[in-house]
Amino acid sequence: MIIVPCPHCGPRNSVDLRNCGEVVNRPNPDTATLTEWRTYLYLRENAAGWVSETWYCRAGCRRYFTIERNTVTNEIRDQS
Amino acid sequence: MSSHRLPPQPGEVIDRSTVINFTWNGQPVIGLAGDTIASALAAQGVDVFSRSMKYHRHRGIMTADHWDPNLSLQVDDEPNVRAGTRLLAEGMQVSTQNVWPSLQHDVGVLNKAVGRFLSAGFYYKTFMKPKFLWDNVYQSVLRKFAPGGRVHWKTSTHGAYDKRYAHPDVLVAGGGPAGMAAALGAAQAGASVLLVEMAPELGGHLCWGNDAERAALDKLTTAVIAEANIEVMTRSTVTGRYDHNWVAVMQGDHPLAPERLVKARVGSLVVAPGLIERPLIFSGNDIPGVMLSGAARRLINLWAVKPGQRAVVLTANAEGDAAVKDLQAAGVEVVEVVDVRTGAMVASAVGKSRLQKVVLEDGRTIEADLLVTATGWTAPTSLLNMAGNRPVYDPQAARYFPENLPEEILTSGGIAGNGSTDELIAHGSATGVLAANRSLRLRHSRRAATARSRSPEGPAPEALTDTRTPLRREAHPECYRASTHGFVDYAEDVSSKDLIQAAGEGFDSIELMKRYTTVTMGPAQGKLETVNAAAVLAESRGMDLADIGTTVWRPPFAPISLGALAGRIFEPVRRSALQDWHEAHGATALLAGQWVRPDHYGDAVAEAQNVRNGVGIIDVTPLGKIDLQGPDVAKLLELVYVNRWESLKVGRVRYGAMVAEDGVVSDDGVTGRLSENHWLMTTTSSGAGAVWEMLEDWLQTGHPEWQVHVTPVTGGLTSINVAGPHSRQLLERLVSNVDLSSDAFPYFSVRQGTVADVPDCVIWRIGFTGELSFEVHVPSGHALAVWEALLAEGQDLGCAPFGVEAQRILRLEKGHYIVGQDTDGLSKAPTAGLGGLVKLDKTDTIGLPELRAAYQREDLPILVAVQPDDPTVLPEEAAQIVDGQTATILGRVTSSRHSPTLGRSICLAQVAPQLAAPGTVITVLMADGRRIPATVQEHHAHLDHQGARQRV
Amino acid sequence: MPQHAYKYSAAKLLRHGLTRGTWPRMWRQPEFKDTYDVVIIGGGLHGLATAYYLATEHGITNVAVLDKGYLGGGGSGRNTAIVRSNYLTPEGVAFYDRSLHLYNTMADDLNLNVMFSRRGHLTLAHTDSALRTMHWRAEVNKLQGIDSSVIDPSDVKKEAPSLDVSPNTRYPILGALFHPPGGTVRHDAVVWGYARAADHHGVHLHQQTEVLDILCEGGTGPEGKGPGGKVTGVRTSRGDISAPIVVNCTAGWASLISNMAGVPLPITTHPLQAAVTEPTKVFLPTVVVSGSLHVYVSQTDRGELVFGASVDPVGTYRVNGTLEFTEELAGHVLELMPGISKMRLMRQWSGLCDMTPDYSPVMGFTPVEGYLVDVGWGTYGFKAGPVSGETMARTIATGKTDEMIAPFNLSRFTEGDLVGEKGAAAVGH
Amino acid sequence: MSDLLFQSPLNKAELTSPGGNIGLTDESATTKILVRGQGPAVAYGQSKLLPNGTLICGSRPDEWTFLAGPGKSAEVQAGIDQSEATTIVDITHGRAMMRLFGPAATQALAKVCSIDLADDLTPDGAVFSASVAKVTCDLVRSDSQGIQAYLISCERSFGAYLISAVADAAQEFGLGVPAELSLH
Repeated sequence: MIIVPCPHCGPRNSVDLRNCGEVVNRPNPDTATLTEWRTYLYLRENAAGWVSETWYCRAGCRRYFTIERNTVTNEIRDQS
Repeated sequence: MSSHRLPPQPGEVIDRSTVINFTWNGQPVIGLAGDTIASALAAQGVDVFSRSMKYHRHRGIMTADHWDPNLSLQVDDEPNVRAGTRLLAEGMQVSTQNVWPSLQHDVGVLNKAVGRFLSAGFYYKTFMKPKFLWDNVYQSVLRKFAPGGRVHWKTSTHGAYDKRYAHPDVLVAGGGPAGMAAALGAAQAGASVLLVEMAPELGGHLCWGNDAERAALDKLTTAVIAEANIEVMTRSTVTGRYDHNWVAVMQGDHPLAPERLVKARVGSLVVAPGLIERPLIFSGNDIPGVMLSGAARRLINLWAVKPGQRAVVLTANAEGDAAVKDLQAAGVEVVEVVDVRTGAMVASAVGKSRLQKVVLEDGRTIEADLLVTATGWTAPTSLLNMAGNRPVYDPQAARYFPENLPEEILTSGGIAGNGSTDELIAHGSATGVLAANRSLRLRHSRRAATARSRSPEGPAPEALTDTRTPLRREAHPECYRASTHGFVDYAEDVSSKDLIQAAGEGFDSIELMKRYTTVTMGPAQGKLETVNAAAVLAESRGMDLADIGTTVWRPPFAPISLGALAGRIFEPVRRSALQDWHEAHGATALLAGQWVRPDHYGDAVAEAQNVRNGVGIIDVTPLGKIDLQGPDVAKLLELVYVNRWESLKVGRVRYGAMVAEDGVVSDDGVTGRLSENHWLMTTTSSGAGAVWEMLEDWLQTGHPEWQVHVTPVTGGLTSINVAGPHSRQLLERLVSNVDLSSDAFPYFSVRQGTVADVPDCVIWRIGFTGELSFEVHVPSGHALAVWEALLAEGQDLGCAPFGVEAQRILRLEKGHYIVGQDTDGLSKAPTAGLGGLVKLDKTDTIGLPELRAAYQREDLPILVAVQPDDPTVLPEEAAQIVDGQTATILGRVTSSRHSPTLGRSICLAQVAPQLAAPGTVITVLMADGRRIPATVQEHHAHLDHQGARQRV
Repeated sequence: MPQHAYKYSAAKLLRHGLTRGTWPRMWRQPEFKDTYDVVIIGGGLHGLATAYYLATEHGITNVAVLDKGYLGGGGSGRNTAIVRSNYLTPEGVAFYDRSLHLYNTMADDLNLNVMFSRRGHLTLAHTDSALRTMHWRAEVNKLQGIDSSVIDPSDVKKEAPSLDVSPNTRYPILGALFHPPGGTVRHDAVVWGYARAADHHGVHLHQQTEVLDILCEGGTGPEGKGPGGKVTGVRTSRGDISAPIVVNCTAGWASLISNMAGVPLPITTHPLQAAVTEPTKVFLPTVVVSGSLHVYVSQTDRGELVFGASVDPVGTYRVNGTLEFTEELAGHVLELMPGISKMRLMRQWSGLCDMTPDYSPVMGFTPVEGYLVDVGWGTYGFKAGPVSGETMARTIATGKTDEMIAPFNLSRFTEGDLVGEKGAAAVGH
Repeated sequence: MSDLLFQSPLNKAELTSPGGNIGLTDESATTKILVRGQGPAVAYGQSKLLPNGTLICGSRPDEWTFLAGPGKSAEVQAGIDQSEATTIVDITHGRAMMRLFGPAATQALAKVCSIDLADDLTPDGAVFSASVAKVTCDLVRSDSQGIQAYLISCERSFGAYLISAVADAAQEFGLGVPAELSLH
């Protein structure tokens, strides 16, 4: 079980958090084309290496935050 | 059986005053307290402990420790017990596993006769024709030869095990001299330490050493016990090291649980497991009486067992030399010392159930019943492998060494190099100090970052540099194979010849070779075999061993029981404040997600009829309830629901449906406005948690400028639906400060009031059942009082509880769909019939582009009400709707019940759009194969589609 | 089987045993050429099967299969070797049924015993809604002629006596979908069988050959990659290869390879973990799956229980495995079979799965001409290996998307027509 | 309201061990007031005991929980400084609460909670949330006269399960657990 550095709680065991996947930008829903929207919905970089991703501190402070994790080594660094 | 027990030995661990009775293959035998199963049997003269997997060869003691491939025995109802380490206990029934009908007369030995045909991977090359023989005969024959013991699956110890978490600054894996010294060094430097040793006692090889070594051990043991900062676990194994130094320990010495899994977040991990002695490959290297020097020395020194009468010792190192002395002291006649360092070598061993003679490379043949080999070491680098480290082979020392370890892992003892006892202790101690320094620095930074902690006083300790004097790499001859071929993997019956054949067939990388020959795939997982296998591969390819690589050692380091991994049975369930009452009044429990609910109280149909004709009450507490407060709640609702919310007046309620960003229907419920800035949202039971998290996500990351506070209140408000024509009459008797009349409290309204003297209740006029109904949300600490008051006051009105099944009947009569049952993972808004609700002119709502796209499509399935033309036929839920007599699927029945009110079967179904028009006759394929006609209805509601009953 | 092929048989085994002769190599170590008609990236089951069918069914033999490691070192050798065809959608059922048929005759077709064991497959239902989904699957299956039905707890007990079917457990077994044709296959043997047969038909198998880039021209992206362009070859750790057709069969690494062609995929990579116990005498005759408990289990002929689970929730390229997986697995499997509490877990491992949003693969042509994908196989790639090879080969050879794989085209994600296998997966409690 | 019986999800359980090594009592009737937005000067993770016995817990960033004796909801709410940005929710009925105390309390909790409970990381007064036996809980280390104690609260409906799970963990240290609270 990896340690996720919650910016509010401090280091936490990942069992207390939920991984929400790589950060994606949501297009303006009123003006986005379907292609743009579905790119947002489905296509992912899925990089092997450093990835910006969102976590939710489910059993802790209940805050969403972003960190960078290396998907090959599981190393984590703060984005701040 | 004669006794092979020696007179008292100075370091023996047995208690000669305590005799233990047990049975061996049904025969009563005795051992002593402190004996392992294997040592007790060896003391009784047992030579043959098992038969090998494929060729059913006789097998005896090889290593006398956990990794001994020949000592897996059945003990009572437990298969594959390691007799080399399991302590003997009174009454144990011990037996061999891989024999039939008996250890002496095993018919599997026939395989030996045909052994030359059973080469590596032979089964891939035959049994293909005729096919029916493979399907029916060959396969079952192969299965008969499965090794291993018998599972007594009618008895269980599930739940008897235990777990705990630990957070030691330093965890030391291995309690030999280096490990003990590391623990002491770390503890004295201020670290909390967990010291884990696999054997019953601390000390490692000092336990079976000479007087000086035992004296050093006594000193170390005294110091370790005296150190308050060290927790010691013996008979325990570090089974795995996972990312971020998350370490699993299987604790075997706990007084209560048979095994306990300790999950430790470790600052610094010190790996000091010593070395595993490696067998030599030669013909006959598996005959009982051929054993490794460590086995012979432990048998003599720990358990006072004489391992043989006439011995040949093959030695390439000091351990072998020490074995010669131990054997001589124990009265074993050492007839020949074959010293590899002088160029001598054993060629082969001869014997069947016991060694008879040893053939040397110089051509001599020597009669002996014991051949002790000391030909090298395997570094147990599993924990390092798990940390991503690949140890490097050093041909001078003939073993692998760790290199370039990450900061949080250190090594000491044999895995790091050789040394005298004093040198090992010095290295261990310095390693402990370094480990403590690193972990205390880490602890300092963690403390500083942790919200709940006491802020650290002062700066973190200065980082120490690694100034340890490295342990020597003692030169050792590279001996892997003699001139003959022999077994590489004893448990799998794989020989060096098999490996060479496999390499020749193209399986010439270590991973492919492993998969093809199954070498290293047995219970020791390569602890004895990996290096020899790599050496044979290197030999066959003419390569250096250093270039071959080894297979990656995966967790667990030693096998761990499923019971221990499972631990206690923690399966959370949720109960409403009324669930005790339901169970006391005959309710049949229904498990719905985590909730326990009343399915019915005996007769669901009668319960439903009572609602239609009188009044019933149901506990609907699992309904998700979310308190929303703040000036911007309406904006949030506009975003998360497909419909409009800004205009909802105080005291009114609206139905809302949610879709996800891909347009698929995700949840629904009613939400009421209690005051200008205070709203109460309801969700499906299973969706409550996800909706809450989704709301938080939007508020925190999407619209941090909105002022809304979200509080889930599901369990705090016990929800009681009072339904039926008499519901108003009943509630009027109990509600003191709310006017319940239709004019004052119209359908789809919400009020706060006092019910049965309980203040702060929320009363909703809504209905899932299609009847006049009120849903009362009661602060849960007072819920039982309200529930009982309803029943008492409603006695004359026939008020009775109803369960989930009755509610299912009632809602289906009314045509209310259930998200997740009548919709599925692809159902978009048009399928659910949300057309009138969805507002596509918003500038933002979740899934907006997909909602707009969905309403452009004409091919989406549509949810419709369906009635079989024969009212007595009840389609199964999930029955398929087909195109006439063909196999083409045009939809499916999603809900189906017999309606007591209408006296006929009623359904909801998803159908292809061309079948959705009212009056369309569709074909439903029943589970029994009948195809029955059914007619699509005009409205979802089978009953009262105008809602007259609920609007009175 | 061509002339030069060496055929295995019981007689050969006997002769080798008597003469102690050596067996020939299963596949050659071919020369590394700079031009092939088709380059297949990924020497796992899908890549090898595609090569085999290209050679045997379509006579396209100037084919290279490239693998950065050894053959079958990815998911092909790490899965739990279960095969079945009782899927939820008609297109899924037809596809996997063909695959099951190919498995059934594979030993003979490939002249290698892949040990197909048709032992029956039970999918347990612990809730009303799960039971409803089982009925749904059974009805769809029956319409497609698949042997599949819902059976009650007493019949479940007959198929797998070690299951606890008593009603008062936390996860009571209310019934099961029973699929007699399902079973297990020796996964490595399937890889070797296809590799050996493809090699015999002239395909070049290049191990330890890593693809560093896909070479394109004419595309809208940088270096001529991306939509509108076409493939010209690949750059590898052993040199460039020019080829008009490049096929991506790299499972967990599919995104990384596809990004080289400028074709992003709707894929995230997640580890799927598995574990095996020490062997015991065989007591579990069928494959048992519980969706709600995220566990599946079968017992090998050697007596080991092989366990699998659902993919890890956190995406990663790391295959270390987690302790939590073994804890949850053990807890759940003991809820089903409390009597095996003393069995010991011997080894855990994981493989990388290329998960798609609709639990269905991505197959066929892409916006880059000559660049095809056979990816997105998630946790079910092994079952589909043979039919994927057959249909991909047909698609490559004819230049037309094979009808069977049409629903799995990449374009469905831009057109919003996802495949319905997710329907079952997403049905609530 | 005071004459209304408060029905606890934990049935007023009061479990002890013979040697006083560990104890577990029902505290569900405790008044629990959730304050959001703007609140007192108590940092997240910390707590403050007021002279009147009310314990203010910094439960989350911008979120506080006031804990006071049973039936004190109105009193506590009256004492809270409110601004327009403040939200107050009485969660007394929504949370089950128990107190685990005694010299072995930390050891017992460490069997079911993965948080590091060492004195420097989780000192007296520490406020945190974490999974306890697979249920998300709010915890306060609230020692009494130098004896370790933890207030553990969870969603009310999980209460009956949670007290069984915590009692089960404490059994090893001598806690007497009646049959109706046994985990298995």
